[in-house]
Parts: sequence; C-alpha cells; structure tokens
Amino acid sequence: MPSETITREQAVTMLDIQDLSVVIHRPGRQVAALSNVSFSVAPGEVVGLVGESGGGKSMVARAIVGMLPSGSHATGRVGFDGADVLRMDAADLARHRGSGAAICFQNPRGALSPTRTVGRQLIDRLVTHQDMKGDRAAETAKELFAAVGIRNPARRLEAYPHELSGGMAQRVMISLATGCAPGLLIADEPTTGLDVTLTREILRQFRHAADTDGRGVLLISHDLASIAEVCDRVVVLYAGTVVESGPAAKVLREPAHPYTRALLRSVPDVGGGRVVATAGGMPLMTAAPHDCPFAPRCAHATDDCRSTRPETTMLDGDWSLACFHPQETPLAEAIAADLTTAATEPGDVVLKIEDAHVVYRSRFGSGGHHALRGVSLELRAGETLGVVGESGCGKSTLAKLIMGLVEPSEGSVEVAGKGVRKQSRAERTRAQMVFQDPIGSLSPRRTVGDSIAEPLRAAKVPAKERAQRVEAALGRMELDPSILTRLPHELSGGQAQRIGIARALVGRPDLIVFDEPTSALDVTVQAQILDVIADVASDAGHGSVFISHDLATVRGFADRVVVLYLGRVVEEGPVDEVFDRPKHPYTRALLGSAPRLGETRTADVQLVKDLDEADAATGCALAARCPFVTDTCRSQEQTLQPYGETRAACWRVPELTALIEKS
Amino acid sequence: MRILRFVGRRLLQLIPVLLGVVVLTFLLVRVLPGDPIRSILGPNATEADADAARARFGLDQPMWKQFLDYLGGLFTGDFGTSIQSGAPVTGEMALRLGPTLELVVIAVTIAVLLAIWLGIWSARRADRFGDHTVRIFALFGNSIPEFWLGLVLILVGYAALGWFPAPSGRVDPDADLTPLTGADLVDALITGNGPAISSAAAHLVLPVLTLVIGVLAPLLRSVRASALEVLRSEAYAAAAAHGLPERTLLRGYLRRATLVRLPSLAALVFGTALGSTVLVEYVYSWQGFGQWALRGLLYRDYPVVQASVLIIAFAYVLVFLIADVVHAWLDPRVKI
Amino acid sequence: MAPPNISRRGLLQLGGSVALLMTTGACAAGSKDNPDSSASAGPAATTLRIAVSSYLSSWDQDFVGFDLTALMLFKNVYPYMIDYGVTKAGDSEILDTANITPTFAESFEPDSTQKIWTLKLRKGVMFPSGNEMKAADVKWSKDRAFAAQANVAGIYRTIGLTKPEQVIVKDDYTVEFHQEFPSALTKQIQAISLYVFDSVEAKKHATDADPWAKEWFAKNAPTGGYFNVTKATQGQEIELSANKAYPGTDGAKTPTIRLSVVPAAANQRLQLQAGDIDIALGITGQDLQDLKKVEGVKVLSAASNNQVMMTMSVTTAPFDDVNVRKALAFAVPYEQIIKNVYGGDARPVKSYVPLDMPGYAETGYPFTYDIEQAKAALAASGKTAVNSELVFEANNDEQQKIAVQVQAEAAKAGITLKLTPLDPATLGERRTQKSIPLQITTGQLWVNDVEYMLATFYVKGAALNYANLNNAELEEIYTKSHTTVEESARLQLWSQVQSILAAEVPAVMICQPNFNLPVREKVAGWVQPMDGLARLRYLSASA
Amino acid sequence: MAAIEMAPVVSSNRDGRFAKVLIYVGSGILVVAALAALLAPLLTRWGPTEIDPSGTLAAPGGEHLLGTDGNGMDVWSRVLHAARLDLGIAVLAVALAVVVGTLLGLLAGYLGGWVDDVLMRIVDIFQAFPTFILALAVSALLGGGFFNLVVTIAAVNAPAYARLVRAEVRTLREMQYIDAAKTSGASTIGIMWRHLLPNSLTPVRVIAPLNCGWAMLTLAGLSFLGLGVTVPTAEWGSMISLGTSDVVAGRWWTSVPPGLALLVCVLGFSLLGEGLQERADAKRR
Repeated sequence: MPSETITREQAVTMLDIQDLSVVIHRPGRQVAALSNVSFSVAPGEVVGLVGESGGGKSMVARAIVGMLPSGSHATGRVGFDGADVLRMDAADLARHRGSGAAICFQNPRGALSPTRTVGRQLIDRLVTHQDMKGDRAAETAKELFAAVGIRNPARRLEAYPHELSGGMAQRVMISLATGCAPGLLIADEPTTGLDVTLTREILRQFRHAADTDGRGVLLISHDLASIAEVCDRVVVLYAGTVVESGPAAKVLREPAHPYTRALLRSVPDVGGGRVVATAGGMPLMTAAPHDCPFAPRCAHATDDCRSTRPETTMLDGDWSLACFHPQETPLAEAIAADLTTAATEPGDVVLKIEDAHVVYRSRFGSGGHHALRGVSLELRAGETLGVVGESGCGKSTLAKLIMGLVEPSEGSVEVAGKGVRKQSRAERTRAQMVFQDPIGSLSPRRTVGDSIAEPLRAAKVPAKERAQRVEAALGRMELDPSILTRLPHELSGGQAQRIGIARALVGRPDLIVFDEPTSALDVTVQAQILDVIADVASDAGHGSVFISHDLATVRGFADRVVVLYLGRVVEEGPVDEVFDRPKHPYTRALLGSAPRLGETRTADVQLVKDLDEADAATGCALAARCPFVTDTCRSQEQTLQPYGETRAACWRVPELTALIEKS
Repeated sequence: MRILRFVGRRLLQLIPVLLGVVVLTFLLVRVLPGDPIRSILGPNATEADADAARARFGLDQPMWKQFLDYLGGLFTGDFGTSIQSGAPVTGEMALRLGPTLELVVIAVTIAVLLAIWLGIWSARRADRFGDHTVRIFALFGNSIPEFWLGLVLILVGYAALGWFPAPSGRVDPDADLTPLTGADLVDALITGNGPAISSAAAHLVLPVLTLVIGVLAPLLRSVRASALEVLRSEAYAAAAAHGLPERTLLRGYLRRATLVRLPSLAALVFGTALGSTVLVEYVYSWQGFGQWALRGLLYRDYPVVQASVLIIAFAYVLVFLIADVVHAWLDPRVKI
Repeated sequence: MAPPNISRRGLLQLGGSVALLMTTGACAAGSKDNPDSSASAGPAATTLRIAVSSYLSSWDQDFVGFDLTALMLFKNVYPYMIDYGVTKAGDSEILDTANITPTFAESFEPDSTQKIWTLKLRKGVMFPSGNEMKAADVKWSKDRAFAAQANVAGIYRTIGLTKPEQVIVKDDYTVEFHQEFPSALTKQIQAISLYVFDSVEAKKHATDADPWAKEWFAKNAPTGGYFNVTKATQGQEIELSANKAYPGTDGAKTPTIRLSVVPAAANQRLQLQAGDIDIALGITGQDLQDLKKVEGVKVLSAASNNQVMMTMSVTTAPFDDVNVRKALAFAVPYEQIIKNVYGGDARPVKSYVPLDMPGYAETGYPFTYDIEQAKAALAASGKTAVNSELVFEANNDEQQKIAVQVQAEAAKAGITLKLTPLDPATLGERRTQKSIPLQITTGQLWVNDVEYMLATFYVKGAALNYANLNNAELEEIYTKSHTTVEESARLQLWSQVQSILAAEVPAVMICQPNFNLPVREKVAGWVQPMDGLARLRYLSASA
Repeated sequence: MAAIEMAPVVSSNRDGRFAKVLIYVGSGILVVAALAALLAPLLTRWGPTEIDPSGTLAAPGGEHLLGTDGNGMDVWSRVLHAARLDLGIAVLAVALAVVVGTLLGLLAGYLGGWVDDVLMRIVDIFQAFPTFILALAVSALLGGGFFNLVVTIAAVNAPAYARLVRAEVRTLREMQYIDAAKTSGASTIGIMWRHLLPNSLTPVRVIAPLNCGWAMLTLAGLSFLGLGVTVPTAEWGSMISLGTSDVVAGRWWTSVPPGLALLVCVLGFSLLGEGLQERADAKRR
C-alpha cells in the first residue's frame, strides 16, 4: 500500500497494519479473507472495525495475535510496537499474545473454559503476564473484577462460567483481557446478544480502558450504531477490503462510501425511521478483488466500478475512502425521505389472551420458573402488535403460548375464537410463526418445498393446489422456484428466513407471530427481511405479533406495542405514544439505552444492576433495579393503569418526570 | 450434601432396574430347556432320587413361592445354595468376584490412563504421523478377538520368550499368600508378602495387556475427539490467544475439559469388559467370575446364574452411578 | 481309561457322559487275577504337577459334586475301605476291576448267605485331626449317605441296602452290612461307596439345621485318604500331600501333587512342553499325536475298552425303522473317522461286544462303510431321504469331529443330519425323556462281561439304554445268563446276543480309541484306571 | 513482500483428508470382503463343508490353497464362505438393533413422561444384563441358527441405540424446526417420522459401522464359548477357536487365515466408523 495513506505519526502508533492480505487454502476451495488491509491503532485510542459477517473483521483480530487458521497464507505486515507479528517466532509470539495484544472474544461464555473457575482463569493471566504470585494475584483479580463492575467479586472469582449471565461473562472476559495488561485490547463483537441496557455499560468499559490505562482498543462490531459513541475512529470492512475509514463522527454522520451508507440505513432507528434495504449479499472472495466488491449491490455503480478496484484515497484529514463515487448527502435526510407509515382498518379479533400464567416446572421436586404472570392481550386482523423486552422477560414464552407450544397454567388463549388446546390439526395452522433462527427452524433433512407445504398438508389441501400455493408464497418472497428442492443448509440466512415467512403465509393464517425474526441476520439482510415483514404485516387478512429485543425494529411497523418485564406487561399502548412518551421507568430505561445514530445522549433512567430473575418475587418486578424504588414498590404488586393512551404498571408514573429531572 | 442426595436418588432408581433383572433372570433360567437336577445326578438316579434332590433345593415348590423365597433371601444377602456344589452361592461368589474385579479394574484403569495420555498426545499432533499411527494401532488391537490375542500373547510372552509365568494360576502357590479379598495383588500388598506381590503382578501382566489392547480404541477415540474439540474450542483459543504458557494450557484448560465426557464411556467399557472377561479368563486359566457364571449357566445352576446376573447388573449400574458422580465432579456444568 | 472325558473347554467336562458306567445289577465278571502290583520304584521327586480342565464343584461326595474332576479327587482324598487291585495289560498297568482288595480296612468278607458282609477296620489308623478311624465313623458316614438320598444311596439299592438300620456296628473296629438279598456286585458297589468321614470332626460342624455338616463339607476337603488336601484355592489349584498315616503298603509315592486348573487345552499343551506341568489330563485328539514328537514329553498309550458309538433310538422316527438304522450303519466312514479324529490311534470294532471282552466275535457287527449299501438299505425302508438330528456333547472336540464326519457321509446316502450339540443340563433332561433319535456316546464297561454290558445298555430299564431297546429274546438271554455259570454256555449266549444286536442295529459302533495320556518323561507309575478315575498314589517322578 | 505461512495453533484442514482415507480404505476392505463372500463358490473348488477324504490338516499348497483343517475341510473355501455368515449376521444384527433401538429411543425421547421412564428402565435392564448370558438365553429359547444369532446380537446392541437416539431426540425436540412442524399442524407421528427420525440418525450412522465390527467380535466370542453357530458351518470365530491348538503345534493355517479375515473385516468397519466419526466431528465445527 502506498505509504501516504498513513497519516498518523509512526511513533505513536502501536498497531500498524499495512497491506495485510490473507488467503485461506482449504481442500477444494480458497478464500481471500483479507485483501490489502491497512489501518492503525495508537495507544489510548478506540478504533471501531465494522462490517457484516464475512467481511474479515475476525480475521484481522486473529492476524494481530498471530493465530490465523491453518492453511492461511498471509502477506503484508502486522506491525506491533515496531515488530511484525507475521514474522515472529514462537517465543516472541508467546510474549506478544496477551501482553502485546489481548482479545475479548465474541461469545464470552464460549470463550471461558467451562471447567475452571473464572478466578483461576484470571489469575492464570496475572501470573503469566504480570508475574504475580498467590495472594497478590488473588487480590488483583478481585480488584479487576470490581473494576469491570462485578459486584461481590470475591464470590464471583469462585464461579464457573456457566453460572454467569451473559453480561457478567462479558465483564469477566474483559477483565481477563485487561488482566494480561495488553498494549492493545481487541474486542470482537463484545455486545452481541446483550440487552440494550447492558450494551452501553460494556462499551463504556472499553472507553475506560483507553482513557485511564492508555491502552489501544480495537472494537469489532457489525453494529455501527452501537459502537459509534465510544469510538475515536472507525474502519469499515467489506469483503475483506477497507472501504472507508476515518474519525467516527464523520464516518457515521456523513458516510461517503455507499456501503457505509447502506450499513447505516439498514439499522432501524428507535426514533421512528424506517430501514432502507439494500438488495443482495456480501460476496465470498476467492482472490483479492480486481473490481469494487460492492459494485453489484451499489446504486451508484458504473462500469469503472465493475472493472477496476478503487484506490484508497484521502478525503480529509484522517478520512480515507475506496470509492469512485463518494456520496455527500447527509444520511439523516435520506432516511427521512423514506419514512412511510402503513395504516389499516382493524378486523376481527384473532388473538385473545386473558390473564395467562406460564410456569415451567422443574422435573424433580417443587418450584419452577414463572415465565409469564398474568398477561392479557387482544389483537385484531390487520393489526400488528410489537412485543419488546430484554432477554428472559418471557417474550419467547409468549410466542410459544400463542402457538400452543406451552400450556398456560392459568388463564386462556384463543386464536381465531378457539381455545388453543382444543384445536384440530387444521385449526392449529390458523396461527403461524416465524422463528428466530431461520435455518434452525427448517427441518435439516426436508427440502424447502416440503417445509413450506407442511401447513397445507395438515390442512389436507390437495397436492396440486399445494404446489400452486407454495409457488405463490415463494413469489411473494421474491424467491426463485428452483430453491424448492434445496435443503436448509444450502440456504443463506436471508433466504432461509424468507422461506420461513413463506411457510407462515402459505396457509393464509389468521395470525402470524414473528419471534425475533431478524436477530440472527446481518444488518443489510436484516433490513431486507424487515422490509418483507413490514409488507406481510400490513396485510388486512391477519393479525401480526412482532417480538423483538430490539426496540427500533418494532417501531418501524407495529401499531401497538407491549413492553414485557420478567413475565409481566409493564406498559402497553400505541407504538408512537410508547416510544415518544414512555411512561414506565423500565420503558424509559430501555429507550434511553437504545443506540441512536449521530446522537450521543444518556438515558434519563438508568437501571442499577443486571437483570436477575430472582428479583421477581414480590412487589413491583423492577423494584430491585429501579432508581425510583420505594417501600410501596417492594411490597405492592403493580397492575396496568391507564396513563393517557397507554397503560403502565407503575404507580409513580405521574411523578416520574419530576423525579428524573431532579436526578 | 447435594451429592449424597443425588446418589441416594439414583440408588432408589436402581431398585426397579435390579428388580427387573431379578425377575427376568428368574424367569429366564426356568424357561430355558435343561434340568439342573439331572445334571448333578448320575445316570442311574431314579425319579425318586431326583425328587429328593429337587426338594432339597426347593425346586418342588410352585414358581411364585420359589420367587418369593428367593427375593426374601436376597434381602438378607442370601443368594441361595448352588445346585452344583451345595455350597452357599454368596461365599462362592465372593471368592470368584475378587479375581475378576482385580483383572478388570486394573485393565480398565490402565486403559483409561493410557487413553488419556495417548489421546491428548495424539490430539495435539492431530493429523500428523504419530497421531495416525497411534490410532491405527489402537484400531488393530480393537479388531482382534480377545481369546486369540490372549493365545498369541501366551505363545510369545510365555512359550517363546519365557518372560511371564505359566498361565495356570494367579500367584505362585509357593509364595504362601493369605487370601483375604480374592484379588491376589491386593492381598499380597495388604499382607506385605514380597514374593507374592511380584508373582501376582507377573501373572497379571498378560491378561491385563489383553484386556487393555481390546478396550483401548474406543477410549482413545473418545479422548482424542474431546481433546480436539477442546483444542479447537473458543475457550482454548482464548487462553492461547492470551499467551498462557503450554503447561498452564495443558493442565488448566485442556486436561479436565477433555476428561469431562470420559467417565460414562469408561463405565460402559468397564461394564462390557466385566461381562465378557470370561474369554480372557478362559485363556489364562483365570478362575474368576465369568468362568463361574458361565459354568452355572451351562449346568442350569439357577441360584448361580441368578446371582451372577444380578451382581454383574449391579456392578454395571453402580459403575454408571460412579461415572455420573465423577462426571459431575469434573464438569461443573452438570447439576446433580 | 478313556482319554479323560474332559472337554476342550473344561466348561462342560461332565457332559452327561457315559464314561462312568458304575451302575445297575449284573452278575460277577470274568476273572483276571494277578494282583501283584509292581509300581515303578524310581526315586520319588517331591512334587508332581497335574493340569486338569476344571475345578471340582464340591468336596462332598454324598450330596452333590458329580463331575469327573471331583470323582477323581475323591478317589485320592477320601479313605476308601476297599479298592481295585492293579494288574498288567500288555505293557501297561491297569486297575483290576475284578480284584477288589481291602485298603484302609483289614478285611471285607461275606458270610455264607452272602447277605451279611463284615467290614473289619485296622487299628490305629489316624485321621489328621488325631481321631482314630473307627466303626462309628463308618456308621456315621453310611447314615449320612442314606440321608443324602443321592449317589451312594442310589447305588446301594442295587445290592439291597436301603436303610441306615442295615449298617450295624459290632464293636469299635467291626461293622456289618445286612443286605436284603445276596448280590455278586457287592464288592464292586462297596468299592465305590465305602468311604468314611472323620465323624468326630464332622459333628463339630453340624448344626440342628444341618445335621450332616453339608455346608462344611461343600467347602472343606475330607481327610484321611491316600492324600490330604493341604491347600485349595477355589477354582484354581489344589495341593495334595501324601498321607503318612496310611496303614497299607501301597501308599502315595509322591509327597506332593499339585493340580492346577487350566481350561484351555492349548494352554495345557504349552505348559507341558515347557515343563511347567508334568501331566496334562485335558489333551485330546491331534494334540496327542503331536506331543508324541515333542522332546521331554511322552504319551502313555494303551489299548482301551472305551467304546465310541452312535446310539439310535429304536422308538423314535426315523430310526424306528431297522432299515434306516442299517442305512446309517453303512453310511458311517469308520476308517476315515479313525484316521481323521484319532490319528489312527483307535481300533475298529466288529461287534457290539467290546474288543478284549470274552465273547467278542468279528461277526457281531456286519457293517462297513458302503454308500451304495446304505442307499439300498434306505430304499428298503421305502424312503429315499430321511432327516434327523445328531446329538452330541457341546464342546467335546472328539464327538464334534465325529459328528462332522458322519454328517458329511450320511448326507451322501440321503440321511440328512442336523448337528445338535447340547449342554449338560439339556442333554441330561433329554436323555431322561428318552427322546433323542441319534446320539454319540462314549464310555467304558467296568466289568468285562457281556451280561454287564446287556444290563448297562440293552435290556429294558437299563440306565444307559438310550436305544430304548426292548427285545424279548435279549431279555430272555439276559435272565438266563444270571444262572449260567459255565464258560462255554455263556459264550454260546453271547454269540446269540451278537446276532440279535446285529439284526436290531441299536447303535453304530464307531471304534475303540486307545488310551493316551501325555506326561513329562520323568513321570512313572501311571496305572490306567478302568473307571476313568486316576489313582494318583501310584505316580512318581524320576528325577 | 514475503509470503508467510502461519504455524497454526491447531491444524485442522488435513482432517478431512485423513477421514476420507479412513473411509475409503474401510469401505474398500468391506467391498472386497463382500465380493469375496458373494463370489465364494467361484473362487474355490471345494465346498465349505466338503471333506477331503485324503486326510486332515494338509499343509497349504497343491490341492488346497490354505490347506485343510482338522476335519479335512478346505480352509480357503471356509474362510471365504464364512464371510457370508459373519458379515451377514453382523450387518443384519446391527440393522435390527438400529431399527428396534431407534424406535424405542424415538418414542422414549419424544413422548417423555412415563413412556420414557418405562422404556428406559427396560433398556437399563437389558443393558445391565451380561452379554453372554443374554446370548445363551436367546439362543436356547429360539433354537440355533442364523436368525437366532442375529436376534441375539441385536438384543445385546439395541439398548445402546435406544439411548443414543433418545438423547439425540431429546436435544432435537427442543429445536425450532420441531416447534415449526408443530405449529404447522404436523401430527405427533408425523413429527417423529418426518422430522425427528431422519435427523436423529446422524450419530447412528457413525456408530453403526463401529458396532458391526464389534458384532463380529461378539459372534466370534460366542462361537468360542460354543454358543455360536454349530459345526461344521463355516464361521471365522469357530474356525479360530477350533484351530487354537494347531497354532501351538505350528499349523498356522487352520486359525490364522480366519483370524486375519476377521481382523481385517473388523478393521474395515472400524476404519469406516472412525472416518465417519471424524467427518462428523469436522462438520460439527
């Protein structure tokens, strides 16, 4: 790479990747994972590395610690404090790993050894890299745990990874990485799977590491919006190439590369903007590209783009770009222009849940897990109901309850006017579901056509008509009929989810439940699927329930929204009302934590600790986490009360605004 | 204690299984063709003689009465009287159990340790020459019938090389071993009888080797696969990426995580080995439990068959219980 | 003796074998008298090691323990009052079943009615416990035998002893046996049955529930025989030591004998070759031929009265037709079996009467291997093909090989045989049911007389009449033979017997294999036991 | 710029290749064995139970490629013909065990509750039962023969499959596609047959070949104990055990060829199983 693209002073640079290319040779195939990647990280700096999966983000991280997969062929230079990681011998590499650069792995629970207490694992790092012994190591471990926000660190040191919640595990992972006292801290998708309230907290830890300890931080994420706040600079990867990099504020607000823009516009905005989908998917490179890899998906692509690879050019200061057609329109306007609202007339009641409780009994002995407590809902054809809440709040149980997959221990569920447990086989297909895991919800050894036709088979639709209807559903999903004979593992996530939606549609159901349908998908694909779902949900023939932990996705097309917390409905109402004027402190906290592009703000309500199911015993479910808790909250069960158009289960709603201002 | 409660609950669960085994065996031996009484009487015995003998063993009683008597006896630890020998089954069984357990326990222990060592070694060299060699050799060992392997080892180790004692006993009678448990090596160690220790150990080498070769492959395969899984796990990669030294990685991150799945397989191997040592016992003149049970079966010695099936079944389920406890101990994720 | 009927696997060595034809009434036997036993007199080495194929099931001869290893051991460790003498047969010494002499006893003689037999004990014969062997011991032992209602009690019935009251103690050293009727078999039967327990010692272990100390004797060896058991590891090894207190002249020559259990024949053979054992009791067939060539090993060999035959049930289809029986008799490859199974080490038989038995005539069995004649015989029965099963002892190599050879050849004559190896329990049961159409049997007649043979095999009610033969003429001859004493008259009867049997064809007489025993070269003094139970006291080892 | 091959922390990409070698070699062996079994009559002049009247234990060469055994039968012919029985019994027994075990496992795993409890206790009972005693009991009850041995060995193996499939089904029934099938109105039988069965067979496919090898060894063990096929039927285990004394005498040909045949075939199954296992492991990663 031409050296003029590097503008930072070499002296202050810690990590300096230059022209790094990685090709992985596997029997029968070859993957160009990275092509001519260059960027750098200085001490005290937080750099975001963003892009969708397959873009090569993790490969960069692996190259930095010298752990490329076998069969990898790396060229270029991974400079670290003057040395080249790619040329280090085993001993140097052993020194470099951990104390030079330490990775926080993507899936903290998977990355913690399951058979060793987390304390031991931390002490192992301290002993190795900080040369500590016995008591001092234990003491330091405790301090490190406390530093990442683990309460009761002494007890937690004795815990095994499986005993930790996701957020706790991520904190432990961070402490393990910092325990190595690295120059560079690499965080690989540190917030994936975490609830919004936690995401901010975790990201703040990295900012903290850069600010107070002067470490360089490389923050890897597919989600530009969430890391935007903490990054100094961002590097956008697409198909193994750096398409854009520069100061975070600039790149996020005025992205010049069409891909960066597509990425940003694919992220649903909690403020009400609807996503704009970009067709297609990321190509898998077999060799370093000779054209612009984004060209096939790019609206601005010209013949140049399709034949020549754009050079990386400097726009301004740090801002570099690899594109022939840099865009200059501000992004926000572009979004606003696309915003539409669908309104439909409500029809018959298709779902009626009355005071439903669900308890999962443990197999032995007494007790059990109370997943839903007194939930009541009603939904009409043509309506779309959004259900939001953190993981563990009972969202999925609600979906299962509607589908008749779990039985209410109390209360009743009626779909299309008939009790769920009393349905015949054909009647059961009146409600359909779109699942979280698109590929996992398709039977691995059944063809796509088979899977789609399943509800029709149950409804005893004759074979000929079945084929017609399957084809029609497929057409609506804009899929080619040739896909019918394929098996699930041959599908991409986006294709599989379209199949899932087609299956749900094919039987012309009265109700469709979307259970986190996009959470497993990449951002641009997510946008595509959200587009499809919005279209499907606007049908007048059926009602839709859209369940998501991501508030923003719900806002796009739901008519009403329900906020669940620990199995209870804490707030419900028209979507705009709930989002724009939240009543319940929990809803406020959720909305406050949701990332917003281009805005840096703090939530008006901050919950005081991580979600813990044990808190739900008596009184208000949120009592243990609510900053405004009183004794009344702790002792009195809260029920939904009307506040304007919405209803919320909190007696302090009227005084909340004042309380928040005071704090 | 949670673990005690777990063991207690599991022991309770064993009751229906063992009861099932008792009922099944009881019925089975009686449904089989063949008359146990005729096999102890001479050809000149009259029906009256046979009836007298039948009465002596309670075989003239109605079936349900026999069963209740037998069940009643079981609760007091009385397994009945052997039809062949006229001696209480409990005592005979105690004598026969020691030698077999000695053989199987030592062999399976060695096999497990060897499998752990070789399996991890092999996994760390995955797909290199050493790895392939070890695995192929283990598969070879696994593919030879034990009785044939036994004979070959005798031919080589005893007849040709003369390194090992004649396969006609378990300890040199001149070593004057005081029998306590029936397991010679254990007895020799307890009594501190030097010559007996070396003699018992020498007699153990070939039969143990035969069993070890026979059962190593599945254990090795399992350890290697688990070790590879650990080596390729994110957790291990994370530890390696944090630059932990080899020794810490091996001890703290690889070994225990690898062993997590081994106990239940080891239990299965133990159970199978216990049920099929009869072949090895036969070849090595090892007068153990298998020989005794099989002989009982061929002579339709009802109490012997019933007792031996029950004991093997009991040992089997017990070993699985132990395996589960060990598993729980190794794997903190297991709730018991 | 027969190649000890110990199977290859030792698991089945009893095998419902007919080896022990110790049964039922028949009159006295032909006589042979040269009682002088001249046991070899090499310098006795201290220890002989013998491999047997299985451990004895019990030490208690009264109650259970009917297996060959046990019976052999009993002969050597129980004090028997009388026993067979020894005689020469060709080069080798054999037990003389006709000459029964007192051993531990002083004398055993009948009165003139032949109904009251007086047993006089020697004075001063001591059990190892220090108790003297006295009449009370005999009485207790016989009471125990009656109480057991098993082995001895069963045999005693044949000589009119059924109640304990018939055994009367006269004084400390004299016991009288009052038979219900006189019998020529008394000595034979008593030779098998007159063993005594150390009753003083035994009573210590008796309880109310177990007055005969069954539990004790099931596990503890009796004392006071030619040998005492000094150590017994169950299932594995038995150590015998010569009983110094034996009052007679022909006590044990070897101070110590170790019997170790080696089930695998190949294993026994290896150990014999290596010199780790001196005598291998479990080796048969081809191995014997091989061992003849091995250095340091000799195979003791002698002609034997062991008969190998296939008994056909004359009451069970298809062998209820005499022509089918004849067809099979023609279809058996006699020479080939002798060659393939016995390595030529067996004598072909031309009569139902064993070779070496008075009355044997070459014409007694007019069948030779001839497939054409077999087909013709089958045709005569009106059939062209028959099916049956051939039963033999499971895990008996020899019988198995015979069965294989027979099956192959019989098939050529149109007789399809399904081979059915049976385990002892099943074999015993089916024999009791008398439902086996065709079975291989092997065995020795203890009394060298055709009358005894008839009584054992061919008359109605005979224990081993597996042919279910019920021939009026034979019954008549049998009855007549009881009172026929004159040699030529008897021979006349026997010739009739042979022609009747030749016409009836109750069995296929395969051959009379020779006796073979592989031993180390230093082993001397082997006496071939005509009852199949080795008398270890004659054995010695030249250094 | 210099190209650098990174030393991998753990190598993995050659896995697939070795698995392939294992699978090819294993199935190659089995194909050859199966061909030998099928073509046995064409490859020999002697029948497997035909007795050569000229004598027993003839050394290899001349009339008999591998000599004759103690009964005067041609060893080469017997080794070939035995493949039919050994492979046939092993494969059929395992197939039967798979069918029965899978059915039980499917029912127990999916229905759960008391069905699971009862079925699994029955499985426990059978699994705790010693192999050889179970084998003898089955053979004594059913009478001898090919079918009996198939049933015997199947009975010994079926419990393991029941467990395996049950465990798999218990995992699978939590899968989203099962929920999807339920909400699509599939019947219980439909779910078991169309969704659970095909997917739960994945581990079975790996275990079954290994198990076939083990079944052959069990068959040999049964024959050795006299519980297997009746003489003179050609079967490797029984040939080996009949020839053990011959080995001691230096007459290797009666038991070494069947021993090698058995070893090679078991090895074939083991290699195939090991290869499949490795491929499955590789796929899982």
